[in-house]
Amino acid sequence: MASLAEKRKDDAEEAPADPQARPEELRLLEALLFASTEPLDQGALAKRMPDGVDIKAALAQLQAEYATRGVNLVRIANKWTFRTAGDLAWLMTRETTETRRLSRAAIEVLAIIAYHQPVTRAEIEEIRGVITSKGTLDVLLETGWIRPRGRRKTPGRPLTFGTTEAFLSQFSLEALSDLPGLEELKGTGLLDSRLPTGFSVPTPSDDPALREDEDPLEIGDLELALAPAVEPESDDKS
Amino acid sequence: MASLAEKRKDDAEEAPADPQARPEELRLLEALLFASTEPLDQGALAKRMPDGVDIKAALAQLQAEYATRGVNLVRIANKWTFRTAGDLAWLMTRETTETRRLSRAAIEVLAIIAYHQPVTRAEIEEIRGVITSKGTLDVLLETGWIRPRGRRKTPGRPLTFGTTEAFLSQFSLEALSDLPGLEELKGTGLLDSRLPTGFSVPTPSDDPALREDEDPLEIGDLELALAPAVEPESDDKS
Amino acid sequence: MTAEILSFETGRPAELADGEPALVVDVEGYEGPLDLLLALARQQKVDLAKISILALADQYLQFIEAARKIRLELAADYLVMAAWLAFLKSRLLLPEPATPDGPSAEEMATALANRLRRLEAIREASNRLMNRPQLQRDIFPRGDPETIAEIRHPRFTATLFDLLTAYAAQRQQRVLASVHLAKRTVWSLSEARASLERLVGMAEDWSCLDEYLMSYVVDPSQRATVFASSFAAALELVREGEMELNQKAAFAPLYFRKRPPQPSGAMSDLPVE
Repeated sequence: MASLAEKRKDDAEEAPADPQARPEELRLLEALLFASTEPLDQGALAKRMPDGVDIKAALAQLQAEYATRGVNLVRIANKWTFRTAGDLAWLMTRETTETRRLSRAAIEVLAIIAYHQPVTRAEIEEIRGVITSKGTLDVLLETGWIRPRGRRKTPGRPLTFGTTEAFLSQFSLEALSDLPGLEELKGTGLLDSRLPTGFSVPTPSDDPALREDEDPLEIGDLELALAPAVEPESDDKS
Repeated sequence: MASLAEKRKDDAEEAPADPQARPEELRLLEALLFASTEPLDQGALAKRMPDGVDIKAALAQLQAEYATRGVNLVRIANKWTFRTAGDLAWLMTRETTETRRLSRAAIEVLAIIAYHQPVTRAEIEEIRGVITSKGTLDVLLETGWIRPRGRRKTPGRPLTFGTTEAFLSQFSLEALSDLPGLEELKGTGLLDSRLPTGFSVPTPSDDPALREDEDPLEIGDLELALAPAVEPESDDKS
Repeated sequence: MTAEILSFETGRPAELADGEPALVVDVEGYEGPLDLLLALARQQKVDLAKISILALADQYLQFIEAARKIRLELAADYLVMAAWLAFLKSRLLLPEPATPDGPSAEEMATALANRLRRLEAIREASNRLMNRPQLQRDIFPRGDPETIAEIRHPRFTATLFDLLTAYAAQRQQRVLASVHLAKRTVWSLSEARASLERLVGMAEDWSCLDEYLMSYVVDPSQRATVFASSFAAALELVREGEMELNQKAAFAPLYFRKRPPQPSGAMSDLPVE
């Protein structure tokens, strides 16, 4: 630590610029957002910042400053974080640690959950015309991109699924409304209730507030949804 | 990939500045250094960067650019990494207060120190009939309610302990003499009224003046007393 | 379950050819009858909205027939769809009944077309989703985040009551503890016996037991236990013939003496009872 502090002094000497030239709140925000492992919302930032700072304005300024850089300030689900610029993917590929390869089935199920949420397993199967294997849902639950969010108030009280903040983060979506092609899909009426198949969810929402036709999860539901597949061999996978 | 390009265009539109205004190599370096899980040396950076880039010059420029920011580009053992500015270290700490109950042992020792001060550890043990763990005294010292006040003029010159002003304020005592005496303790039923005749409760005093059998503390005594216990686990036992 | 792993030796749907192969594991086979229908529909290369369901049904039924000829095991889902399509086909070919109950054949065909469109739409959406810049694949968070150190300030709680209770309890406990220790010095039978044997060795003539006991016992609080143990031990010694006991009346002092050496023949007159 001592050597770091020394180092900093050296740096300061090397750098001719005056640290005071830049608004302190931008420095503070930068430091907080750089250091954090998790995206931070305005409230969390405000708590750490001196009183009287216009966080919103400072964030906007910071975002503009970094827009041209190799590192951008992005907003995900109303939380702020630094990410490498999207156009530099070619440079960063070597950083890639083995990314999860989802099966086609899993990708489809994920997309259906994203665009139709809250959605039950039966509804997913209705769209795909095929039974969803337990394994597919398990894999998706394991990614942390989907979550059981409630129970539909229909006979059998099936679990409803929705996406998480990690989903938004994974696909660089500021909000669910940024889902690609969502407007077109809505335009075709394919997400609309006019379909004879009886879909009643015109706009997907990951609002944690339950819909009118949803009941809250019960104790143990999470364990249920996340329970390993029936076959004991599959327990150790991944 | 097509959508990636789109994404970048979107970003560019959002940002008023022209991305070309800044040398591309600075963006690349930024992204690489930001995403790397460890500091990178010039060689590692050169391997990832396009040919013909003067890495050294680019790093110097980047370092100067970031010198005034909340995040600095620093060199540690010839490797480069981003670090939050040293003067913002205070920002990187979160102070939390947690309410902790004192263990029974700690309260007992505290009570004995309060009534019998100045008292040595051996005397405390004599009264309690059990060994006092170092952790118990450490916790009490941490509360700020007790302090080492001198050394007893006996072989081994053991530390004597007494209570502090913080102790009085914690227990809403105007003075230490407000601690109830034998008769009061009996009156409240805390002490059995049938105790043997020889039984007495001292009249406590926290007069900072040293007793005749006390020597003043020596330099280093405070550090000694406040040194962390060897076994942190032993704090809460008994 | 079986539907997902079912594999057909047929051409792959055209739409998949330019998909993201890296992310598609299950490119072989179809994911159920709707998937198969969609693939067949894509071969018609027309807008799904304008597709001929009749032609599609034919294609599907031919496909199923071909699969059956080569004795491919078909999941029930596929056969159900085949039956339904055969039914739909017959409805589409026959003139509509005057008063239809339930949906008309046209409505059923439209519903099927819509389902196919919806499946296709969600597939396109999922492709676009997967092509978005992904975290840890295209864009990256800070690789070496700095931890925010948490400085904990403990706030200790204790009340004066706690303090006084603790003090009183332990001071009292210590006093009671010494009583406790005294109580534990109960004479065991063997201890008492050993002491009595020592005493008896000195007492050639009748002696008052109490005197001996009291001269032995320092602490008055031990009197009862010493007395009880000694008495029991004395009885034992009498039984063994080591000692004699004598008491004039109930609650009168007990006298004892070492049993005088007996003539060998006089054993019988000893026990009074």
